[in-house]
Amino acid sequence: GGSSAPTPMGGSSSATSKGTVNVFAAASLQEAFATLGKQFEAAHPGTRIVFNFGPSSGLAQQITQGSPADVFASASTKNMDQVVTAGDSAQPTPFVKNVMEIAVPSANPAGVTSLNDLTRKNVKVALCQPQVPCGAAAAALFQNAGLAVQPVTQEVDVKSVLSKVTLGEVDAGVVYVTDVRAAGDKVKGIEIPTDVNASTTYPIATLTKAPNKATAQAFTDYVLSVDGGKVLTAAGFQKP
Amino acid sequence: MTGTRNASSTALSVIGSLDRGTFHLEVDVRVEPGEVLGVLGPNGAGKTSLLRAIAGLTALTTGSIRLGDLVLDDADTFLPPERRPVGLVFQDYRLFPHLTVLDNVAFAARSHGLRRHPSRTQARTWLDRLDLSALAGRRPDQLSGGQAQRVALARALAADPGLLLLDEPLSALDARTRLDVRTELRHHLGQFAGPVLIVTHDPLEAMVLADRLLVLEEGHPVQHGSPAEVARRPATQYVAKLVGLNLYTGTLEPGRSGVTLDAGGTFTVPAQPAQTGRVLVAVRPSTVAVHTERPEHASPRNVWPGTVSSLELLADRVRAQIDGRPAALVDLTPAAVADLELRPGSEVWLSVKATEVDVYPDAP
Amino acid sequence: MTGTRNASSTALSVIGSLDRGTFHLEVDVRVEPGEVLGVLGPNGAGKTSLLRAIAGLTALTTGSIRLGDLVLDDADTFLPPERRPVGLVFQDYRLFPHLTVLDNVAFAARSHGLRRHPSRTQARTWLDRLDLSALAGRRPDQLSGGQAQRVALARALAADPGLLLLDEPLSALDARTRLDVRTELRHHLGQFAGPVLIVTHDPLEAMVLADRLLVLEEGHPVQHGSPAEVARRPATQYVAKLVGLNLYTGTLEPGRSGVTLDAGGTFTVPAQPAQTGRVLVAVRPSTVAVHTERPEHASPRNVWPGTVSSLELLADRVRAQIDGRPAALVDLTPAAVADLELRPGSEVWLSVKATEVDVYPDAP
Amino acid sequence: MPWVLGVPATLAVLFLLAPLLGLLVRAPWRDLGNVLAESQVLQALRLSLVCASAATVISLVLGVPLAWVLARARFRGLRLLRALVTLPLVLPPVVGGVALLIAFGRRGIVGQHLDAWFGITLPFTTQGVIVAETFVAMPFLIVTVEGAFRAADRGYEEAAATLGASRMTVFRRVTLPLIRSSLMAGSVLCWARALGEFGATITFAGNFPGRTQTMPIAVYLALEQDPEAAIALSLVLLAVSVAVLVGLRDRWLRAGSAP
Amino acid sequence: MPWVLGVPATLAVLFLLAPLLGLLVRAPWRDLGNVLAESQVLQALRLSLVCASAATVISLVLGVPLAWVLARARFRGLRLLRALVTLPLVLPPVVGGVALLIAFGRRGIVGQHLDAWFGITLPFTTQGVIVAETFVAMPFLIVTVEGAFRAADRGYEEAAATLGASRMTVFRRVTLPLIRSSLMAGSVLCWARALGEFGATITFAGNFPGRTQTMPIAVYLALEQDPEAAIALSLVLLAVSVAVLVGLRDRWLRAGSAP
Ligand SMILES: Nc1ncnc2c1ncn2[C@@H]1O[C@H](COP(=O)(O)OP(=O)(O)OP(=O)(O)O)[C@@H](O)[C@H]1O
Ligand SMILES: Nc1ncnc2c1ncn2[C@@H]1O[C@H](COP(=O)(O)OP(=O)(O)OP(=O)(O)O)[C@@H](O)[C@H]1O
Ligand SMILES: [Mg+2]
Ligand SMILES: [Mg+2]
Repeated sequence: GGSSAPTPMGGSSSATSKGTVNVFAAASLQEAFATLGKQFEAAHPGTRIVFNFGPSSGLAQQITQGSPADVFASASTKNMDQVVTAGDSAQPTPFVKNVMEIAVPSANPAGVTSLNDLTRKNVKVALCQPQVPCGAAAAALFQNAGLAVQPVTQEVDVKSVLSKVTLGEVDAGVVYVTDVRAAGDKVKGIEIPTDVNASTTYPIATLTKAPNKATAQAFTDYVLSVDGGKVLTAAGFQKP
Repeated sequence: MTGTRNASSTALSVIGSLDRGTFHLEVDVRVEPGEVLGVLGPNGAGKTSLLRAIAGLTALTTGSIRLGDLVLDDADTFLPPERRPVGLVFQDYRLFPHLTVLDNVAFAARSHGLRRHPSRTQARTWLDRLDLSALAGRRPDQLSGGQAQRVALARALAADPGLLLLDEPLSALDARTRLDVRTELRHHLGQFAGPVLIVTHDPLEAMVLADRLLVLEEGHPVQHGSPAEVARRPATQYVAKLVGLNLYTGTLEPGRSGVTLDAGGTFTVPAQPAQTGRVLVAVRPSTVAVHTERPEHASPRNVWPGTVSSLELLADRVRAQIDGRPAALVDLTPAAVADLELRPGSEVWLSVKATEVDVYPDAP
Repeated sequence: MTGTRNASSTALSVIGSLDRGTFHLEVDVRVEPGEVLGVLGPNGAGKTSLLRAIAGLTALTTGSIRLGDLVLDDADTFLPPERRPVGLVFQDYRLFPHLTVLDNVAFAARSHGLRRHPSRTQARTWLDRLDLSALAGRRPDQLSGGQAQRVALARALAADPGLLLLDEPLSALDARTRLDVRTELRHHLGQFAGPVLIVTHDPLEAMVLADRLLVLEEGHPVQHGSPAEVARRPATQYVAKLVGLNLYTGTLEPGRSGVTLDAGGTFTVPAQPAQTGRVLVAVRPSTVAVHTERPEHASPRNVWPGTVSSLELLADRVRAQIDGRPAALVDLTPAAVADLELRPGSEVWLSVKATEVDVYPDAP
Repeated sequence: MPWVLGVPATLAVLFLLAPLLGLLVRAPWRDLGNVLAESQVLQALRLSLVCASAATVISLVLGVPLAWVLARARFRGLRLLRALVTLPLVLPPVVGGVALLIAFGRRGIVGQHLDAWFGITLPFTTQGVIVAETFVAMPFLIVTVEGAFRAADRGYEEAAATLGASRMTVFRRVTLPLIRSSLMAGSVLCWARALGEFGATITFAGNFPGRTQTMPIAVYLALEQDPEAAIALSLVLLAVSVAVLVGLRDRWLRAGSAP
Repeated sequence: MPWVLGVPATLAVLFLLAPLLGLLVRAPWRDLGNVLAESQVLQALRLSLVCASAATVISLVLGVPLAWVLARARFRGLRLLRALVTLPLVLPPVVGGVALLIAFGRRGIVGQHLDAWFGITLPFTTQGVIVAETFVAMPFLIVTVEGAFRAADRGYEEAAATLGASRMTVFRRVTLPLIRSSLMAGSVLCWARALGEFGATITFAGNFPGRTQTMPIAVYLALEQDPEAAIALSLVLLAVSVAVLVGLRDRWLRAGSAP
């Protein structure tokens, strides 16, 4: 595989940019990618970006089982690696990273103000399971900070952590910045100092067997471009 | 457990009406404790409906059902079936398909809280009594029709009810078993302190088992009385057929000793009866004589011609159906049929003595 | 559609055995086209089982069932019920609960591919014939017992089968309807080209409807013959009870005109019959005379003492059960009972003329 | 009504309805209009109804005969087969989706032949959604109907056979009508399960608006963005299914008044 | 067997079993030992079986009476109630979990009182898992059993009443045994659905090994890590449930030979 002719940013469409591109993207990219898709279609008339949003693991399964995907944007390197191992992708590129934040219910009943508060006995904390990216990141940042936090639950994904916080079932949870932003005023975010904070990296790749490889690569490049970066940053993502 | 339910050996009275779909039943009947009321009537007359009302399976539309002082059903009260001291043998048996014969019979005792073992012991004595012990372990789908019916009877009797309702309890039994069970039933009914209603289509059975008969037709009682009365003076054609009599309707005019029959012809009757007007005339088939020629000088006052329409060999006699005015059923010996060379189509003369003719007023 | 199934108006033959649980049935019977075989027997004798085997609902264990040349069941073949030209009226009716009466009767025609409308028209004529038209729109749970039975009969007849099996088809009918339906049935059976088997517990019905009778007891045929033969010379106590005869077993020794009864006593019999050895002795209840004192100079040669154990009023006579050696049933007129002042416990003498006694060999 | 039945019945109702009430209370009633106005929602709703109904029809066509066989046939391995058929119930839906991909995916055991011979590919198509929903929901129908076949009174079938009805006619005109109420119950379970199906569908058929995005998937995506919108969407789904169930089911049940 | 039934029945079997076969083919048989050796797996399996069984028992205790009421009682709103009870079937499981939190969570409508008055908190506890599974699975039991109650022959109940059996006795000794096979079917559906339940459980009860981590959750986590291990885990779950179903169900069905 490998990238073919680089596509010019914006401007006129290249001869190769047309047809439909199937983009398999992690559900957390939904809003940002929808915007990117519209922008790309506008810039390249005759192209159509079709998204298949879902859990990264499920998308990876679909791809390795032969689904006609052109681009895969994963929320974890692990799922991307599964696709690489299966020979469906050669060169994934990290395109954003997502850092962690403490989320507390807007009333903040336990009065959590810092990372240290999470170790208090009467503070119920929800984390992600260490096997999933957000859990790995949380484990890393607690290690960086030298804290031992005993959660009441290890959720399978970050949304579950967030809904526990939203509904007040727990007093605090460790989630991505993007999630706090998306949840609006129902939760309050408490920033984690950059020196201890951890992140997860989102890789993107054009797939080896992409039916519409040229346009697919054009979209991947667009995501990696400056314009694409703006959209992603607006959603709370950080540069990798 | 026994003895508690049938404490009330008091009279049953049912007055009122009920409706099932378009069918309407009116009744007014009283059954004394220890009395057996036979309920007769054509199919669809409402016999089963009456029993259902007494058992509490169908509510009366109007009226009341009482057992002594206990109100089972009236405008204010409706005692549910399980609280009525009633035993009912269903026309279609309704044995519990998931229970063995033994447990079917033990069901009532179990329902009243008796433990498994004693209730089964008690059920066994009932099975013994009705000669069903060999079937104790069978399930209902492994029984023949007659066996199932006997089990249903045992199940109802074993409940030791204060009031017994039997809906054609012997119809599926073979002749011999029927005699045995009838004897057992009569024996049991004799000892039974409460009122009993028994529905049957077998006139003999009704005569043997019942103290009094109630005849229903189309939801209305049409006759009511002792078996002998009903047998002697049937009120309707249905009852007459049932007891095997010829019945004619007619008019008796004052000052005359002859009844003008609606079906044609006139009957001379014995002494001038008290009443005049609409009457019924009953004639026993065995009292009708058949002649191949007009009996000129014979004593019978009632003589009329007819045509044999059919002959039927019964056990020890031949029943001839004679068309004429009026038509009649006649019982003959096989020898007589041979002597007279009767066959369908034969022209005959019938005669009956005035003294053999029973005349009585037609109920309104 | 009609006419196709009953094409084979040929004889039915059933030879073989079948097993249901612990019950074992042996049969060897042939029914000619147009012939009506009445099947009698006590409850659990295997009557329903026989019909089930013929209908294909139970397979024979050994033997074969043939309808003319058509093998219904043998070692190699088993024709499933739907391919047998058989109509069966079940003892428990089995009307389809989800269909109206009309559609129940139209079922067979519909199954043979007739469209809804013509099949209903055809069904209506059957309902008319059995006087059921008023019930056409009802569902089975809205019928009385007798109505349901009549519908079941109509349903089987409407299938226009080549072979008709009727399992107590009239048991739930009231006396009058029974006569009507019996007449209709006899009429239909008269026109019916194929063999017919009819199970009944009513001896009268058997006599009226059947050309020949087969009596089963405990899974074995015990008697077989014309109604008159069976009625005159019953082979077993069951049959004797059924036809209302006294039956005694005994031994006839060569050179003597008296039968030594197993139940005690000796009977003088008419002319010396040809055979000797084990014999059956049949005595009609109406031929037994009752005396309150020993009839010294009377002609009857058979005189013995007894005790009245019960009296039962039948329609026009009284049936007395007399204990003695042998015991006997005796039919009397009510007048005679009154004259002799009979009541249970009365000591009496019985007599019967030698000419009224029927002696015949006991089948092995 | 005996209290021994009334009390637990009431508890059951309270237990089942409390969470639904909760949803009603928390629902963003003011936003409901906006949520519904999104064309994608109506599209997803339509797709959900169509696919769930198609899955139910397929389940009826294939599952009822299988239930009959499981209830009536006698052969070795029947007990095992009966248990195997219930497995899709136990399989976590996502794994069910993976299994479907392995079997019917483009490179799947069966799927590769479907593709090569007939040019049929199931994943990421509306047919794929129907396949996934059928896989998950059919066992509910089978198990329910099998229980009913097992309990049905065989006497009526015998009667029908003596009236000359072939096995098929007996099945169609007698057996099926006799178990009508269980057939209805099974269909309701099957339809409802298919309507709510999420895991297997998203794994096998993906999430393409208008093609494979059913309501539950739309709800899942909404949950990522805006949980309240997800509640609103769920309520829409519930309302529609109540309407369908009340309307359809009672009509059916009344059509042939209970035996 | 008529082919009109045999053919679709065979198709149904093939359709349902192909994906399971697929799983078997792709399963990492060599690693199976390792996967099973992990203590967490056995823990999760035990927890799954315990919770699914508990949910089934609760569903029987509460759901069977409710089914009876729905089938037999006559009151206004019955039709609506009947439809409402089936809603948890339609609700996407995750939303179901959210609804449960709103109702029975720490701050939930009912939950806050449970907490304040009895000190009971359900989320993040094993009891919470059972509640979530019951909520999702009970409707299956209710719908199945209701259909059977509706079809049962009332004649036997009448007979029992005339023998003096109270409503309760009739229910226990006549009605329930008569619908035995549908009761069994409903229980199997309920148990299997509870065993496979994932979405509502994870949302309401969370995931904590040994306390709330059931097999489906373990499978889901394994999917993130190592899809083959997930398949292995699923197979373990399937094997155990086949064993339970074959063992238990046929014993029950044989106990009281079919009517
Ligand atoms: N559920 C019902 N709906 C409508 N009509 C009914 C219903 N049940 C019974 N009937 C009708 O009521 C009438 C009386 O029925 P019932 O069962 O009392 O008759 P019966 O005297 O017992 O007759 P049989 O001797 O045939 O058993 C019949 O005409 C019957 O068709
Ligand atoms: N499924 C079965 N399993 C075991 N025994 C059975 C089964 N079905 C019938 N039997 C027995 O077989 C015998 C014959 O039954 P069948 O129904 O043929 O009797 P029947 O002559 O029709 O009697 P009835 O006059 O009472 O109807 C009975 O003793 C019955 O208990
Ligand atoms: Mg009746
Ligand atoms: Mg029989």
